[in-house]
Amino acid sequence: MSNDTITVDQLTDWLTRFRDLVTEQVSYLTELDSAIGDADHGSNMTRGMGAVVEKIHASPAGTVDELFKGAGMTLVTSVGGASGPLYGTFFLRIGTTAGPRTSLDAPGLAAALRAGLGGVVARGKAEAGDKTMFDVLSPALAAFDAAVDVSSDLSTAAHAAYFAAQTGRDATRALLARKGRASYLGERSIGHIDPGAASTALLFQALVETLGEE
Amino acid sequence: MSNDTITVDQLTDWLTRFRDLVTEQVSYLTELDSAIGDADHGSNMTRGMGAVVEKIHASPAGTVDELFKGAGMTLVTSVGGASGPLYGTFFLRIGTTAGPRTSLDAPGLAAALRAGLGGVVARGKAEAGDKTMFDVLSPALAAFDAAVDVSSDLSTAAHAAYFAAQTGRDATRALLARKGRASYLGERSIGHIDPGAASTALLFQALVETLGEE
Amino acid sequence: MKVNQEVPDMKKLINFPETVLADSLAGVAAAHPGLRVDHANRIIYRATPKAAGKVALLSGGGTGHEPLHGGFVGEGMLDAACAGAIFTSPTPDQMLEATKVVDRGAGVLHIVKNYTGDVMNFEIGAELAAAETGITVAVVVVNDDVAVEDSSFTAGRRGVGTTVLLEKIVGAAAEEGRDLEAVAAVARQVNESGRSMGVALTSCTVPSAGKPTFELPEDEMEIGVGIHGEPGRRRVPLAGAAEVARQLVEPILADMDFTGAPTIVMLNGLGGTPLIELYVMYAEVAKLLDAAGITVARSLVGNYITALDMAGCSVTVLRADEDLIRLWDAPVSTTGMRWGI
Amino acid sequence: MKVNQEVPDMKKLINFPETVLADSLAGVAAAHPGLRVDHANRIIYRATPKAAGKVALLSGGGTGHEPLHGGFVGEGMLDAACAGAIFTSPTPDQMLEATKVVDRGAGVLHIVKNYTGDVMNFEIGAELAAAETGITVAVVVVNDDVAVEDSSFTAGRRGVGTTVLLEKIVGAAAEEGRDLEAVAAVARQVNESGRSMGVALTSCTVPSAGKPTFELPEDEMEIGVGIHGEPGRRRVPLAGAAEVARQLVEPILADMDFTGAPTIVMLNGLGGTPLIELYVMYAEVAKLLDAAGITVARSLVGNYITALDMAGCSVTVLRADEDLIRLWDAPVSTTGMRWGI
Ligand SMILES: Nc1ncnc2c1ncn2[C@@H]1O[C@H](COP(=O)(O)OP(=O)(O)O)[C@@H](O)[C@H]1O
Ligand SMILES: Nc1ncnc2c1ncn2[C@@H]1O[C@H](COP(=O)(O)OP(=O)(O)O)[C@@H](O)[C@H]1O
Ligand SMILES: [Mg+2]
Ligand SMILES: [Mg+2]
Ligand SMILES: [Mg+2]
Ligand SMILES: [Mg+2]
Repeated sequence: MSNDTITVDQLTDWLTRFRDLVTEQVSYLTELDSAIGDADHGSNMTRGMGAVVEKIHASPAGTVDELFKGAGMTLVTSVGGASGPLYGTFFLRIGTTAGPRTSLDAPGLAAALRAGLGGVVARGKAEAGDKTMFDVLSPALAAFDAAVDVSSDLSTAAHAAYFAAQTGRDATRALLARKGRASYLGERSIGHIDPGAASTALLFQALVETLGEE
Repeated sequence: MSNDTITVDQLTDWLTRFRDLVTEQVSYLTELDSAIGDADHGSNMTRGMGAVVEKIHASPAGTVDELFKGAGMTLVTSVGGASGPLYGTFFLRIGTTAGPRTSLDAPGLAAALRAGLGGVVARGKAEAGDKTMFDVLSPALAAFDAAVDVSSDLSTAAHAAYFAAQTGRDATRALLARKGRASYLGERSIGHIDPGAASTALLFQALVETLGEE
Repeated sequence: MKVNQEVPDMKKLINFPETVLADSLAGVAAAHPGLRVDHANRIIYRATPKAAGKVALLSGGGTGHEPLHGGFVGEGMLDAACAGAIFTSPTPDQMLEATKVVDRGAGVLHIVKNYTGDVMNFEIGAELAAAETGITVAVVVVNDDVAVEDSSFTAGRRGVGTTVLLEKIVGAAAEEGRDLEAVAAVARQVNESGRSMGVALTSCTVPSAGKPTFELPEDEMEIGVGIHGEPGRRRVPLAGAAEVARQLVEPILADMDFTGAPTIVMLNGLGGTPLIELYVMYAEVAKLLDAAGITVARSLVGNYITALDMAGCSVTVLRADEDLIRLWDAPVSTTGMRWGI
Repeated sequence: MKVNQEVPDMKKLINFPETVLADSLAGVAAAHPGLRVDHANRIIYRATPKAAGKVALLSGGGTGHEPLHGGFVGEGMLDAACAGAIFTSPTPDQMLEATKVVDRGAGVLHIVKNYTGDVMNFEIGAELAAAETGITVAVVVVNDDVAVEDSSFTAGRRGVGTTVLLEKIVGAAAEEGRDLEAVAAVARQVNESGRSMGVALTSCTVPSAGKPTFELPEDEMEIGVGIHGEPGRRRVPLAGAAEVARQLVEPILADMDFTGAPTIVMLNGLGGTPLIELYVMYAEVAKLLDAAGITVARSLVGNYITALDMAGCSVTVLRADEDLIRLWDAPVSTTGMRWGI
């Protein structure tokens, strides 16, 4: 099976799989948020991605931008909190960057994801080491880009990104939070994985599982 | 040592000893009140008898009526709750009945105690089996009277009263409360000793300990 | 009980169990210039007494039910409230003193919740007032709790939520200038027309006891509790708001007919339950009353008569009429209830 | 989470964790005819909009802080409040919709507590309002919590107690007819002049989480908590009220000079602490402020900005001036704060 492009249906599967993963891990995400936040990241992501998938099922998207703009808007209008605008903007920018295509190749997805990250930074002003989802997104996309530079296989890139995402997620444990709720804890934020970092790692796990083996 | 009369000093010791006993047993009394009341009988009795003894120490009583009227008034004005007026009236009536004497013989104390019980009934309208302090006072005074009929020894009478008091106290366990807070529990009041019955048993224990061996 | 350092044994914002009442009265005095606190006698008065010739209202009871009663002292409601130790009736000398101070020449109504201790202490207070002063005292004993069977062989029903509505309505009647007999009649009418029922999800902790009055397993609740942390009538499995509402409203409606008249409904928190849950409960209660054909003319949702930190709530329904609704709407300015001024 | 029967997993008066917000809004609507609830958009409005030509005030935030913000909608205070999921900011479409509805032609002030989520969602809401309507929106972000270090490299300080005082004072300024710029200026002044600090004796339980956010041993408390059940700055041994007051007041006074001006002080309960303890705390706080030479002109003791069922309290001190005191005293008629009307 060729993995040089990813279709709207596959991208839909990606979002659906992400929904499944945050739902399965709802307690884990909330547990992480209990330690350094307000104990709602699991329910926020589950509610948001639940609404996204419900909307896609009601009216399946024909193009990549339709899919991601829809997903982004749904997150923005159904989640609230910090994760709503951040994930929402991430998906919205993916949509606008990808445009009305029906599939993306590896460089196309890489560009769209990078635009998404740009949206997250524009909204949240996070920098590397602030202990946020940025600390997963940024290394994951760097790994994705590096893989795309040497191969057109999306599955390879996704695996590379997921690997970097897991490393990035685990690395947030040692960080002192400077953004988001965890920043209120000061030194006490150290020693806990950031919940948004954990959900973002699930996003790349979902991509890997959607694309299948390399 | 003759025990045919009890002096004001001994009566003062009785009240002091009662203060000591309710203070030692404060948790026990409150525990009983937690089960079927509002968890304050221990602190009510301790506060009240503490005030009584403090007042006696500040200005020792010369006569029996002075002693018990003072004690009664102090209880009425320092306890509140149900036990304040009930114990207060009990002591007040003892005082008025005993009059300005400096000691009481057995029949004299018996009469005073009986008047005290009359005051409790006048205030609280309790009947036998209602699961209140009446169910200790009433059999205890009956035993006291019976002992006084055959002997002038106060210590004997006190022992008889205390024995009946303990029996009366323990018998409240099986009763369904019809007066006081425990009555709100209906059937659930069964199986617990009444806190006021327990403190009244301590009153007779204090009398026994004050008078010494028969 | 640690007496040498100010470290409480329990999760309470207090200094020592013995000083809770005095310390809280100090807070009331510091926070509310509209109130005057007699610390020695533990009485809360209006800073500005009502006009001469008007009936005065005196209530009081054990501490731990805040805002009741001190929070209901002020224009349009009580003239004074006597505070007892926690869950313990105040003493007769307090009632005597307060009666003397609040009387404006038209007599004083004592509002007493039906607990043996409260009834006896107020009774002695009234006896002392009769013996020592020329002040006419009338008494109303509130006994509205349907969880307890009404019987002349027992202590009877407890006074709970209706007390709040009564103090507001009767306060307005006194403020209007009605005489003592008329004011007492309104008080009796309100008492006879109000019914309450409560539920506890947790016990409360009496500071001097230092631990919860009863232990309630995680999956159970007590139905038919009062406001003193005493266990309720029965222990039942924990249920959702709709079912809890049903268990509270049904015995109230079974006890009295509330149809065909405007009602005033209070959804009251017992101290440890946050407002959001009280609103969830009120929604369910309103649905049940509506389904039973009962018209809710006025409502109150919040913590009005509490049991320290107990989690739970109570429902009170009062069968009103035009006069009572008008009195309810009259201006009131207390720390616990305020509108119109 | 049991979804087939209405049996909660925790000691809360709710139906299902998912329906708490909707159910509580139903209760608000049923209890308060003076409010209009848009259930679809989860917005609480005044039933009677203010006069045309006056600036409108919009706030909102996660649910679980009741009475904030919905309880502060009404004459003299907010025009509308957007309700988010529990502890979760509302969404921009809610802010857009509410902004459109409340605008009376003089613009709308958005009152936002400084949390990343709230700031971003209100920001998008304002962007949408700018793009889709001609309504002028001004924004004030409240960040008064001295428990958090102020820094431009972090999310900065949280918005807590000062929000309550701000909504009251700025509401009065809007009601007076001041224009948007002037109203926003008052809002900024209040924010810059208010400081808060909180303590938790217990965690709260988020319904969807089903268990306490953190575990606190019986002999410890969390100092420097916010209003979302997040752990505080440090865990310290449980202390008596006097010592707790010191730990709250000292950092506030260290952060700003409150002498030489009238202050408004709030002793706020976090939801699970009964009023009696708040008064005990207020007495201690008043003593400390007095000793520091600070004049308390007005005070507020009660549950105003809460964290579900958390036991604990917070202190807010606002350095006021004649204008702010006058605005504070102006009539207000909301379910959470009412006087003068
Ligand atoms: N400024 C920011 N930039 C990027 N990510 C952020 C920022 N602030 C918070 N986040 C992310 O959002 C996550 C929290 O999301 P969530 O719990 O759903 O929202 P909230 O904090 O409003 O409760 C954090 O774990 C973090 O990864
Ligand atoms: N009507 C009554 N007659 C006699 N004793 C009573 C009556 N009501 C209550 N008591 C006694 O008072 C005791 C409770 O006292 P206490 O706990 O101090 O007061 P309260 O019930 O007001 O909290 C009961 O255990 C009972 O023995
Ligand atoms: Mg969160
Ligand atoms: Mg008791
Ligand atoms: Mg008591
Ligand atoms: Mg949140």
